[in-house]
Amino acid sequence: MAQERLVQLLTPEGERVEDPEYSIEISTEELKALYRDLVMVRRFDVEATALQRQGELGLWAQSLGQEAAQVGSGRALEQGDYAFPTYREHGVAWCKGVDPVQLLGMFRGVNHGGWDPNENGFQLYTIVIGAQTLHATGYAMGLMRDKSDRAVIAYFGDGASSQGDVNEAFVFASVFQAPVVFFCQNNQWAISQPIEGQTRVPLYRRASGFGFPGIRVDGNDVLAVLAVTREALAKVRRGEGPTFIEAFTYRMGAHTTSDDPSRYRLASDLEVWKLKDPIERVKVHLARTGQADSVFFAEVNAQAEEMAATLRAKIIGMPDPDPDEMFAHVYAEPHAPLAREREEFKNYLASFVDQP
Amino acid sequence: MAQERLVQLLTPEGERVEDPEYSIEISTEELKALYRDLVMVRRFDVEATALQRQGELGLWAQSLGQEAAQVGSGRALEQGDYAFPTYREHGVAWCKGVDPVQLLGMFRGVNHGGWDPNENGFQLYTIVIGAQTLHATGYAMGLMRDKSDRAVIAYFGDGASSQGDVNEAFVFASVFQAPVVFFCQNNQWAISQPIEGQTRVPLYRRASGFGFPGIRVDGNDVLAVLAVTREALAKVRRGEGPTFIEAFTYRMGAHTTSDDPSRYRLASDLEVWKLKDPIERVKVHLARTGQADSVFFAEVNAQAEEMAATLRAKIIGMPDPDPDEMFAHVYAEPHAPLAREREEFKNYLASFVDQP
Amino acid sequence: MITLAKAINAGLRKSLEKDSHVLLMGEDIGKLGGVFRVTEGLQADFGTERVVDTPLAESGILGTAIGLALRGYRPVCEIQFDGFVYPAFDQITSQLSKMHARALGKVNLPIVVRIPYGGGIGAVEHHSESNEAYFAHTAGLRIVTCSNPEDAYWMIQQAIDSDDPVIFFEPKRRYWDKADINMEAPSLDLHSAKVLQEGTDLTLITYGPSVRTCLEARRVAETEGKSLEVIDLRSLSPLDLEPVFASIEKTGHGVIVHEAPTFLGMGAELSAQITQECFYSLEAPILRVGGYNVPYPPARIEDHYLPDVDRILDAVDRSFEF
Amino acid sequence: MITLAKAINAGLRKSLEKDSHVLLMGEDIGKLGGVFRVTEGLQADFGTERVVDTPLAESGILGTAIGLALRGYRPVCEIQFDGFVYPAFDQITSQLSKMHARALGKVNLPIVVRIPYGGGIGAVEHHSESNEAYFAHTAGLRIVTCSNPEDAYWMIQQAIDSDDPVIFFEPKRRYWDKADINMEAPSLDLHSAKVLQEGTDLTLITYGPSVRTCLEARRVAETEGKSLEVIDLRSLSPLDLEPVFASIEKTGHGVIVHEAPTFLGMGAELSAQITQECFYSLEAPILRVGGYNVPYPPARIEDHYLPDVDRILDAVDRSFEF
Ligand SMILES: Cc1ncc(C[n+]2csc(CCOP(=O)(O)OP(=O)(O)O)c2C)c(N)n1
Ligand SMILES: Cc1ncc(C[n+]2csc(CCOP(=O)(O)OP(=O)(O)O)c2C)c(N)n1
Ligand SMILES: [Mg+2]
Ligand SMILES: [Mg+2]
Repeated sequence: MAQERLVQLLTPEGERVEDPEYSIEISTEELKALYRDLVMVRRFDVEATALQRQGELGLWAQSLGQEAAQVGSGRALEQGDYAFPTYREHGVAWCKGVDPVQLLGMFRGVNHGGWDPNENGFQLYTIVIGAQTLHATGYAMGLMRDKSDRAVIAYFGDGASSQGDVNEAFVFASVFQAPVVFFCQNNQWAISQPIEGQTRVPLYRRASGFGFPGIRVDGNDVLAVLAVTREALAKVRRGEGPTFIEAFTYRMGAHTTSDDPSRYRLASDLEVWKLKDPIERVKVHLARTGQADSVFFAEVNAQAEEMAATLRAKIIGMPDPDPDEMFAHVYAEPHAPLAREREEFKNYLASFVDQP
Repeated sequence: MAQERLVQLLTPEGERVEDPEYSIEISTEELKALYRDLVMVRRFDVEATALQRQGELGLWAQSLGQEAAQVGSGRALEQGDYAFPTYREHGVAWCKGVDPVQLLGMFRGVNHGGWDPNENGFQLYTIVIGAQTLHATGYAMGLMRDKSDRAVIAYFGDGASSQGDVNEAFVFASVFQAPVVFFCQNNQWAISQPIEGQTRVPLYRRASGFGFPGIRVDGNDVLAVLAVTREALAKVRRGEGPTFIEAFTYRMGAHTTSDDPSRYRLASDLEVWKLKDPIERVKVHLARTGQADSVFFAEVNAQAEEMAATLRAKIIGMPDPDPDEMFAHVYAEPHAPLAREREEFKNYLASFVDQP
Repeated sequence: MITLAKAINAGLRKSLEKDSHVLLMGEDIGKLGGVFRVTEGLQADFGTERVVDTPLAESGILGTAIGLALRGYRPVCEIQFDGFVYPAFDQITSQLSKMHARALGKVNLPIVVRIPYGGGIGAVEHHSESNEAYFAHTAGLRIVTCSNPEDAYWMIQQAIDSDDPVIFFEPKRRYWDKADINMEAPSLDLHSAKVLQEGTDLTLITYGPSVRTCLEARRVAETEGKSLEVIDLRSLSPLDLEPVFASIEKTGHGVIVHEAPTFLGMGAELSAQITQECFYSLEAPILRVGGYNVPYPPARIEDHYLPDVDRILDAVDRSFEF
Repeated sequence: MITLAKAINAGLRKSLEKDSHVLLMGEDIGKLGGVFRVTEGLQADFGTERVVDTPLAESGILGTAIGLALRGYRPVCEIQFDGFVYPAFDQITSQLSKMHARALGKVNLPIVVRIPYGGGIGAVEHHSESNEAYFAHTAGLRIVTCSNPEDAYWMIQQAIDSDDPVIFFEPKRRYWDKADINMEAPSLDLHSAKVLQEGTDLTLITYGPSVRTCLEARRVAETEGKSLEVIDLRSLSPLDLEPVFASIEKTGHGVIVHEAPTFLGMGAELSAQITQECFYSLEAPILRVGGYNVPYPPARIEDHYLPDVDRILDAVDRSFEF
């Protein structure tokens, strides 16, 4: 699969290269902003991992190594565009302005998400593999009915490509020409299953059989991802129907903090991918082209540290929900039996209060 | 879609033509046998339709117009190959030697199938769209484990291509290189939905995105279907993994006897397809090339009439099952509560017997 | 006089007229008007953007409906037959039912899933199932079912108005039942049970297609001098059990009737709750008449599977003899 | 001493050794050994053809398992977590459960579906569900669940030996419970309930992860002078209720305990059947302690959702006070 066409604009060594189809004009400020995003997202992820180790989170799904795929696509989104994530799109959430503290609620175990998806156009994390790709398609069908020029992006993993739901999403999106970009982060692993356990051909080729184009981009190249996603979004906005992007990347961490990759993959693979780190190449490029100096890098690091410290403080102080909350949002409208059950629960809890 | 490559060996006008990739050597006897199959299958279908009209069957799903797709593929199967049908593959059942009387049981409403799939390598009809494609794939995975050189063929419709299960079957078959031929009869309609309601590109192209080849064949050309299916089966037998065949055909009848196509399609479309009738072209070819004469055709017709008359007699005489049968085959092993329920049911029925 | 199917059609039409965000989705609901003609004429009048023929994929229908609802639409999905809802089971169970809670109330999914259910029409496999219990066991969903044209007309509109997801079970063998209906105003809200016929000796508790059968049983029982009260539950989740408790306290006897298999069918829950609430009023245990615990049988013997007047009266007798 | 997880592993190994047609299928069951390590080491010993890592698609797993079974294999499918079985619901409900009947007995589908279920491990959404009632309501399936290492070891083998499809629920929060086990011969068949502790005042009826909780409740009750009988159902479909009826006839009081929501949970069916059978022995209605009728809550408050000793004893008190 390594010989496949792969859109790349910035090599692992930090060289800007040209692609026959995709180009990008990017100012120093923009590039520095992308670098900042990448660093912040990684720092966030590192902090969350640490919080999990210390028992402050029940679980964490690291985005380590996938920052460029997420920031590149996340920054391609415009105001009003809507993202449907899996459970690992912390970088997209960052770009969409979702409060990182809120993002950690479900991993801490205080809720199942709980942010307002409409506030930032960032749907709740979806754990059931693939389900959100249909939601994204439906949302895009709604945009069409509203004659909106906004677009939808649906995230999913390489493993998810095997699920019926994802393929049905392709069918619906294609038949209705819905303005949705399918963004697959092929991080090469679905827990312990290598990509060969899901497909014998590169994933981006799946699209054409459903009647829309697919393209593979270097998922560790933030510029290429940005360029390809922008172009795809522009295309769907023009009413040309869905597009598929395969961001070729690598899950540098464990699947989640519950996972132990040493059981199923070689440490040496990780070493190869460390050389393709999505952040390092931007840093090298910025430095080598004189667009940024050590003062800037230090400043970004300091910002990241500050964000991490604030996050940590907020998470550690985050209270458990009132147990009664489990009854609060089951229905939008009154539900008499549940209201009674809730009342009984309150009384039951209250019965303990006065006991010695 | 009409401009797509379409494998054809016998034109609607009964001319033998060459295809760059597929050829077939066929003796007069073989050709006459195919003709006989086609006529028998159509006659069977006509009789079943009549039986339904007369209230002897609860429902009938006609195969009218799809005889070549079914007989061509059915005759490509060898002893030990296994077919997984939908509910419309009467022609394949015929080729596989399934008793036509048995086939009508579920349409009469006396059972849900009930023949032994292992007797002829013809699985029970499956009504839930697409489910059988996974069964076919699993069966093929079993063949591999048995180091068998037999193959599996999975039938499904154009509408079924939208179901998650079918796409998951593609994934599993490809990943495990299972010896299964996916045979899609694109009869252009899923009840009232035209093919455009399921896909924007020809269906055979779906396969390549899953990592295996797809080919479109004139589904009304029994020779082309035979040649293409034989080749596909040979390929899967050689361990080269699954293959997809799209048999381009037309549902000349209603979806089922409950359906009313006048609500959603033009009568004139049917006229166009009548000119492409799968049986007429074989007849013309046989006659024009002098391989068969009117005696032969009359003989075949007589055979068909005889089969129809026998079928009719057997169906009309077919008794209803003992109501107690509904308890008989729920479990293979003893099940105490159900046995009690069955006993109670018997006693309940018996309680009526002595009443005036 | 209007059939139950036409009443739903009229109700759908009303909702489509009233709120431009209402849309219908499903297989063959457009030109064909659905296999039962329940959506007949609606695509012609409201267009293909509001009456949407979908690809053949139930998970796709439910999943895209959820997306449309997130965008502010109120999709009404048709599942062609009861037995074909299972491919959408994940979207219904893990997404549709839970998303409001997942979002701590910040998102509503006002989706209606219409399912023609039950047997008695001589159909082939998968076309006669009563699978309401699966959904009623799922928190976050509302489950309702109508038994007559008037309820059909109003309940479908009320279901569409609900901000919660509603699974709307349509008693397919009653589609052709006719009645005069009041189109002025609904007489009940969506989740109220209704005492259809009063009685003093025993309470028949039922819903959907079995309501008519119970009313017939009541008539026969009357000729034998037994007075049965018939309650149409209408809503299966939430249950409105006040009228049921009141009735059982009066009669002391209860029989539950539905087509679904009894094992873990609605009757199980009803029996458990009634027994707990009316323990000292019961003169016999609550009995259940339902489908047997077998796959739905072939059409030619389905009459033996379906609760009929005889089986109901047999249970009534058993209750009295207890 | 061996953990419940290791006991299943040992049972699977036995079955793999005994019958070359047994094979395991699922996500991450190979090198990783499954997310709970239940299949640890089996792929290394039996190869990738018999311990099959599948693509990520549950309907695909069940559907291909059915095909393999038609070819004579005995697939044991692992569903990674309870909440991920729903994409396979159609294959389970419309195919797996019904094919033997559809074929008038000419085809068997000896498939086991292993589902780690229930809460109490601090997991995120969809990882803590108790969905046994959906399957128990489905005719044609057998549903069993083990509560201790010895049962785990034997029941998994018995399930694999069964010619019918078996849904095998594994109490995930008890995976690490340890016990000495008898590996000589099984003491019970797959579908028998077991009286774990005798008592005279009230019967606790339970299964799976709640068994241990009930045994704890019994100990506490004992210190308060109440004698509770504890019955582990082990099989949810078919139910073995003889020991339960006998017990209730002795005690006159019954409390059912499970993690699943009570509404249409197993407790509903049990309550209905027990009441019908033991009507004149009951001194109080059967009470149910279960999950609330809400989506499984976030981990930090799951202890409030799960039946614990206090809630069980509260129900015991309510039964006595009735
Ligand atoms: C329907 C379903 N089945 C199984 C799981 C368990 N599971 C969680 S993540 C995962 C692997 C996902 O792989 P991929 O789609 O590549 O995404 P990645 O985790 O690599 O980002 C699995 C099997 C699930 N969440 N949902
Ligand atoms: C899962 C499911 N959904 C819906 C149906 C109802 N249904 C029966 S046949 C059919 C159309 C099938 O079209 P296609 O796959 O093209 O096969 P054809 O009938 O044309 O042979 C539909 C929607 C079904 N049987 N199963
Ligand atoms: Mg992955
Ligand atoms: Mg078709």
